[in-house]
Amino acid sequence: MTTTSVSADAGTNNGHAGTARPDATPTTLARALNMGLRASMDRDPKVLVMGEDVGKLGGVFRVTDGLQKDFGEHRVLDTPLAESGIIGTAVGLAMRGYRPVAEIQFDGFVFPGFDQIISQLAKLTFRTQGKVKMPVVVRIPFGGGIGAVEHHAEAPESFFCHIAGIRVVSCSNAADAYFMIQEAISSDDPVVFFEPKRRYWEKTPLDVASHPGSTFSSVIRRPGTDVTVVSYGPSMPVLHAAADAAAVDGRSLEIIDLRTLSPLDLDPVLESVRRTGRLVVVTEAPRESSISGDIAARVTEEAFYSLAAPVLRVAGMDLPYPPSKLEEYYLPDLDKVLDAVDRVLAY
Amino acid sequence: MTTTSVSADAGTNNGHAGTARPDATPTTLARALNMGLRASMDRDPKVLVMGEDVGKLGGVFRVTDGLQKDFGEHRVLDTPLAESGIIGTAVGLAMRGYRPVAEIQFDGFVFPGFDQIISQLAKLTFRTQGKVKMPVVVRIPFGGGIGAVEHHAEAPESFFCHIAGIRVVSCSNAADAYFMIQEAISSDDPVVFFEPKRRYWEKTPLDVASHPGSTFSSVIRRPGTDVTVVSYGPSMPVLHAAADAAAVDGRSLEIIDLRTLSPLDLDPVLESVRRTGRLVVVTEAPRESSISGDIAARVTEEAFYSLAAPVLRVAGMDLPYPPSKLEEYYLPDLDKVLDAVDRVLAY
Amino acid sequence: MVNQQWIDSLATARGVKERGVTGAGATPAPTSAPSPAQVIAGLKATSGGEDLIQLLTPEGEFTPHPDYPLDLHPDRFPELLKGLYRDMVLVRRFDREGNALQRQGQLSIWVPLLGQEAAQIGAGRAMLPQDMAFPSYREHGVAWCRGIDPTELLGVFRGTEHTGWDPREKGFGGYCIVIGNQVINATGYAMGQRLDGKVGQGAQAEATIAFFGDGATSQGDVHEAMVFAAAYDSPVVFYCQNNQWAISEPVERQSRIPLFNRSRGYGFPGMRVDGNDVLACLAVTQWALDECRSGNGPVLIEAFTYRMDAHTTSDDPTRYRQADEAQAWKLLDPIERVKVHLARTGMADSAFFDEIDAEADELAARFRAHCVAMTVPPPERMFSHIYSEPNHQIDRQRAEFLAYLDGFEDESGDLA
Amino acid sequence: MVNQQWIDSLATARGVKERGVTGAGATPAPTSAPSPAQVIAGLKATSGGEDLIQLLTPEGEFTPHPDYPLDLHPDRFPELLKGLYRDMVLVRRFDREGNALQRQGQLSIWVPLLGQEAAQIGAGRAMLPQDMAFPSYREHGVAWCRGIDPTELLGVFRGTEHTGWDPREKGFGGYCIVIGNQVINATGYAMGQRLDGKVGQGAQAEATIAFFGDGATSQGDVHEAMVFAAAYDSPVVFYCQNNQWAISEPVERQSRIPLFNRSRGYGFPGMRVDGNDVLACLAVTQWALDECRSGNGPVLIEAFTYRMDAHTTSDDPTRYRQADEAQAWKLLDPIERVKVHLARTGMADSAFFDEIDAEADELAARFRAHCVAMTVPPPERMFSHIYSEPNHQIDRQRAEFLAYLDGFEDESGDLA
Ligand SMILES: Cc1ncc(C[n+]2csc(CCOP(=O)(O)OP(=O)(O)O)c2C)c(N)n1
Ligand SMILES: Cc1ncc(C[n+]2csc(CCOP(=O)(O)OP(=O)(O)O)c2C)c(N)n1
Ligand SMILES: [Mg+2]
Ligand SMILES: [Mg+2]
Repeated sequence: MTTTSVSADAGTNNGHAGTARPDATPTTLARALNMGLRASMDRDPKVLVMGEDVGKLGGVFRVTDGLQKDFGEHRVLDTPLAESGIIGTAVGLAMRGYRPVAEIQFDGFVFPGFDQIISQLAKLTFRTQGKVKMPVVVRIPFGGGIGAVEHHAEAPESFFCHIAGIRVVSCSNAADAYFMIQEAISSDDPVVFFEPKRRYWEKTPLDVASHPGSTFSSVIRRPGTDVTVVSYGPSMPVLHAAADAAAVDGRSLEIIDLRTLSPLDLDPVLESVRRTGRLVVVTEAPRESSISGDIAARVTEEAFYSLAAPVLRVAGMDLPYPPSKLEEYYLPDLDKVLDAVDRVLAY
Repeated sequence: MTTTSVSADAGTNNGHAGTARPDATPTTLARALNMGLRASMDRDPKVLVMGEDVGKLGGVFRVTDGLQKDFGEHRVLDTPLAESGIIGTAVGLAMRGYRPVAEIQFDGFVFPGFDQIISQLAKLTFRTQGKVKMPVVVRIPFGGGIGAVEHHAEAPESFFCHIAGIRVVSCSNAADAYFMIQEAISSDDPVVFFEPKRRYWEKTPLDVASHPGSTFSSVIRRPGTDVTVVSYGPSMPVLHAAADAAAVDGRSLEIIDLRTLSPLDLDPVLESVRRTGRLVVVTEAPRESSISGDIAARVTEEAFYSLAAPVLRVAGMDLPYPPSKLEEYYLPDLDKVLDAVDRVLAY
Repeated sequence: MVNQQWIDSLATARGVKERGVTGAGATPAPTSAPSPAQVIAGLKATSGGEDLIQLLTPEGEFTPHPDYPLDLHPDRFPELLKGLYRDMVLVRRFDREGNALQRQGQLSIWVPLLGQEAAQIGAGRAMLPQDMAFPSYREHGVAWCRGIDPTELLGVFRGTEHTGWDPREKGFGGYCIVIGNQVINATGYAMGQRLDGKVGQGAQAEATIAFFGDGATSQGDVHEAMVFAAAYDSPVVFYCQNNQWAISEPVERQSRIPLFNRSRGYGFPGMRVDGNDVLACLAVTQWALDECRSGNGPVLIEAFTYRMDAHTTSDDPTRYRQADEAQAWKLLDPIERVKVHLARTGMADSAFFDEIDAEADELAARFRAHCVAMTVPPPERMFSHIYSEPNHQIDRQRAEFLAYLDGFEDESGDLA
Repeated sequence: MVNQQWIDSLATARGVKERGVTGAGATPAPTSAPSPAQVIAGLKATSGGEDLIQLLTPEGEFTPHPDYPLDLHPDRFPELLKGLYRDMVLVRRFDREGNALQRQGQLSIWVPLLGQEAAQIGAGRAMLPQDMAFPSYREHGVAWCRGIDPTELLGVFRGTEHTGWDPREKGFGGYCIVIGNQVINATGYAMGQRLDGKVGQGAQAEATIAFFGDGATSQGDVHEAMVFAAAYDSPVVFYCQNNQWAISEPVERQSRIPLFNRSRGYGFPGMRVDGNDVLACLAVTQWALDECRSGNGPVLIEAFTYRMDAHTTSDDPTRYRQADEAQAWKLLDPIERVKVHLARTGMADSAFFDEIDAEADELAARFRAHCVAMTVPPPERMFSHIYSEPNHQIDRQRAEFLAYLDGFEDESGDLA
């Protein structure tokens, strides 16, 4: 089950398909995040970066490379090895007026900090009726496909989409990475920021002067007429490859990148589904009680008469993430998306 | 917004509506759980009960009352105040051959133990390809409507339904409580066992000699023809009240109690929806990325042509649980269910 | 195959067991652990042992402590003690009123602090205005010291709101129900104080104090709070009110040695103070906050006290402890010893005591009146301040909900 | 408003700072903490200080320890030491082979134990067959002692499986990746040993040993493991391999005092052993396991050692530590000192050393051959043993998946 080589994500800054802007430079997603963190730290002395190995090492994926050297150990903190401690102290720092950007080293290691996220980070603003704000960003490298050992390749975003009081977002190209991390940091809401680690080294165009306005909205990456296909972060290149392959068979797929997973910006999806009548939702997260089920249920409820077929899902199976030599069987890929397109068109 | 008084859940042991069996005794749900725990401990010396205040005090809801007196401090353990420690030591005890029944005192306090549940309890059997079994039950009193302070009235079951490797069940009457807790304890799978705390003191018939076979399946509590209404645990009385009220308007609701939330037993639901063409899912859990969305998405996918209307959901709003004086506005009640029935019939 | 050795070991108050082993950390010789028989009889360790720091004995005799001075001019001592007496009497009075209001259905629940007045007032009065406190749910006495009117505590127990004050304005966090959570948040706040340059010698120097119980010491969050505070020399006092019980579990269930020793595992000072001696609590907490303010944080204080009443109004202590235990602790009452000292030394006459009692009754009456008059907030309060930024999903669900409610007014409800 | 005081404090190796304060737990006077300059220069604390328990010096001189005897007849000492030498050489050899296999793309990752052979073989050989070990992911040396063939370790690093052995059969748990998780599971297992009556004087008495690193000591799970073990007197040895680093963070980041002191906060013994001295690790671990077996558990052992290689093959230590640090620790090599002692005392001749090296090469060759020949498991392995009971959802998703795969064979795939 080899995946055909996928083209770089053809998305551009403002979400309009088409050629890259003249002064956009091909930039890796990791580099774009580093530039975005740096821009936020330059702008606001209250912005801190904290986590395991984020300072001297520059992070296990080098996303925070050079920040401690430039901003000092008092703003880029290598923390003791304890995720509840990292999130819990970030909450306290935020109460003091700081804007901490906490890093969870890999998706599977967010769970020791889950209690502080759901019981304090997500609830303090409501608990105090707005007197306490939680401008905290929790960065989590997530998703599979990197041949790693257990707990290093999971997609836990559905858990956080079920928690009221926090925003959940995911970037899928360098431009979004650069602008979304800054928007997350400047937001007074707590934001869980999912980074598709498999794509950290993919280059896509970034024009730092493009000022795209809010990047937390859904965006049509590629217009189409027959089937609407929706995803975010890690799976976006798969969708573009599927659209290319489908075009060869004369089928036009409309590709939408959600960017925000909670609160979902469903209007562009509904508008598209009302045109195409068919929707496929693609995520790496397991199927059961997940964000993919929520999208299917809400689109069906709000666009029932437009649907020519049920919303189909290409999602992880309801299994613990498999050993890495089998992960390509588990992950959504080109063939699975094309198969779903076939089936949704068969109704 | 006062809720009309709800009749006791008319469910009986074998899931067939109808009068109580001759030798069935009206029993509170809490008492039935106590009797079920006792029966399991009598049968198997490896069964332990552990948690905060479960021993000498008999549990804050008295569900474990008298067990320490009868079985000793070595089988009913009052533990230090640490949920990761409770679940983590239960995992170790299970590796040693014991069958621990761990109590989480209130739903909001499961999250410090969330990491041990998702990273160890749910994955050890797959990790060791079956060489290690995890016959652990995690009991969680859940749901609202008891006028309590924060973190004491939440419905966190969707989180656990998203975790592969554990079963998630919920009892809604004394008979199910008695038999399901024993089935959970004797199962070699880890089971998260949700108890509707608002209904601990409601009496329903219990016949300990009825041997109902597996209680982990969905069950039709009340046959009907117009609309299928599905729920579990805390909301079941609301559904029965709605069915009674709807009958007055000449509308016949089919009431289904899921009992198992993961893996979902959807066949009875699909069979029913293929007859009625309309489905309403009722849960206290927030709507976003939840079990209610998953049920709606799967039923739509598998019974698309039978649906005369989209699956509608009566769920908690996507808010932190409100202060108790406002909880009745938040919780699914008779009026909300009847309103959903109206709307699903309006398509 | 019953394991008798285990059963015996559980039933006894191991507190401290002679280990007869070498190596650092071998459990120190038992100081004041009650005998197994005593524990079974419910007579808990009423004496704090040699390590107990005490200035005012249960009988009202005062001796200053060489290491923990009360930093004030001796002439102002009577005024200080009378003030502390007033604090404790008034706090106990509205706490009793809270219990009564719950019994009469005016509150869903009340969390009594009976017996812990000295531990809370002592620590509360040790704080400077710029300091920050992180409470659990029982710290009504500390709230009092931070200028939070008792009526502001009612909402959380009546079920109308979660926090009735502005934490930064009062220097007192909202009540925290999840055991241990607030302790790691306190360390983070203290890290922020240091980052702001507020640790050092200046008059503006700040410190933080986290309040938690004996049961909370078992939580991972309290451990990680101490690890981070030691790693960053954070100006935070970990103030553990060991009231001997975590609902139905005795402190021996959480630790085999006195809790103040916990700091020895992290390398910062820890001391046990007589939690029923308001002067000792004041002096030791002042010292600890000053240590933190000057950069020598963190510090652990174990206030050795007793939970005289039930865990909450929904608890029944007769199921797990002996009445004679409470009797023994009554002899160590935190208010009684101050009254005896004030009367014996002539610092205060009966008129003073009567005046305080009258003021207490007035406070209780105002507290009650406010409670019974409290209204239920409007239902859309459920949607307020979930986020700090505009949120289309919240707006939509609010609109749908209000439309649904309107439906009941004109009987044509429509829940989108 | 830059906080210079804070910046200085972070950059220095506070290790232990003179506190000049009263009260129990005041940080003990610094014993062997490296000077700030030393740390900045990357020269870590290469000496374990006075508390270090050592039997065999880096130069190969052996002196028995009064408190920690090697319970064997002196005549059998040469055989013991030669066996330990062989263990360490073979383990180091296949560990080096693992590194090489990763470099050649045969493994996704390898986690080297270079430098920690003595800490692992000493503890591994101290265990009795009936004891149980809970490893993290670096304990290849302990696995060796528990009869797990090195090839059984390959699956987890090649990505073909998560655990290649039966934990109960080998008395060695599966590798645990989430830092700290296995330590609380170990306490639970030890509680079960006591419940089974296996704690006491009999020959069948059992104990458990949990392996974790210096970074892990900051996790809440390790704290709660110690709280529960102290509460239930559980027969568990907490064996911390302080190899000075948690990926790029020095141990000073986790604790300001030597880690063995952590047990003083819970009331059980803790000691620091020279983690590069296989005899000291054997003697101290034997003593600790016996203490636990007889009912005096738990015990904390800090094996003071050094991670000679990178954290894993995906790590680059040159970004965070000085090369001269590794040079300093080379002088304390765990294998070299045994070789010197065996040679100087005439217990072993060059033939013996050559024989061991040959055996090591054979092992490495078998290890390599097994690895390169390893096949990818069939895809439906993803569905196997998710649950122990029949599961209709798993069966259905397996059937759908296999049907989907078949579709590719006859090009008419149908994913239900
Ligand atoms: C994480 C968590 N687990 C359980 C509870 C339920 N609970 C509330 S108070 C309490 C006992 C707390 O005892 P202690 O820490 O000694 O404080 P005290 O109430 O005695 O002041 C428990 C178990 C909780 N609030 N949070
Ligand atoms: C909960 C969790 N957080 C983070 C990680 C990532 N991680 C893997 S190893 C490691 C450092 C562990 O250091 P230490 O405990 O000293 O063990 P060592 O690797 O040095 O043997 C980290 C941060 C993890 N595996 N688990
Ligand atoms: Mg207490
Ligand atoms: Mg280490």
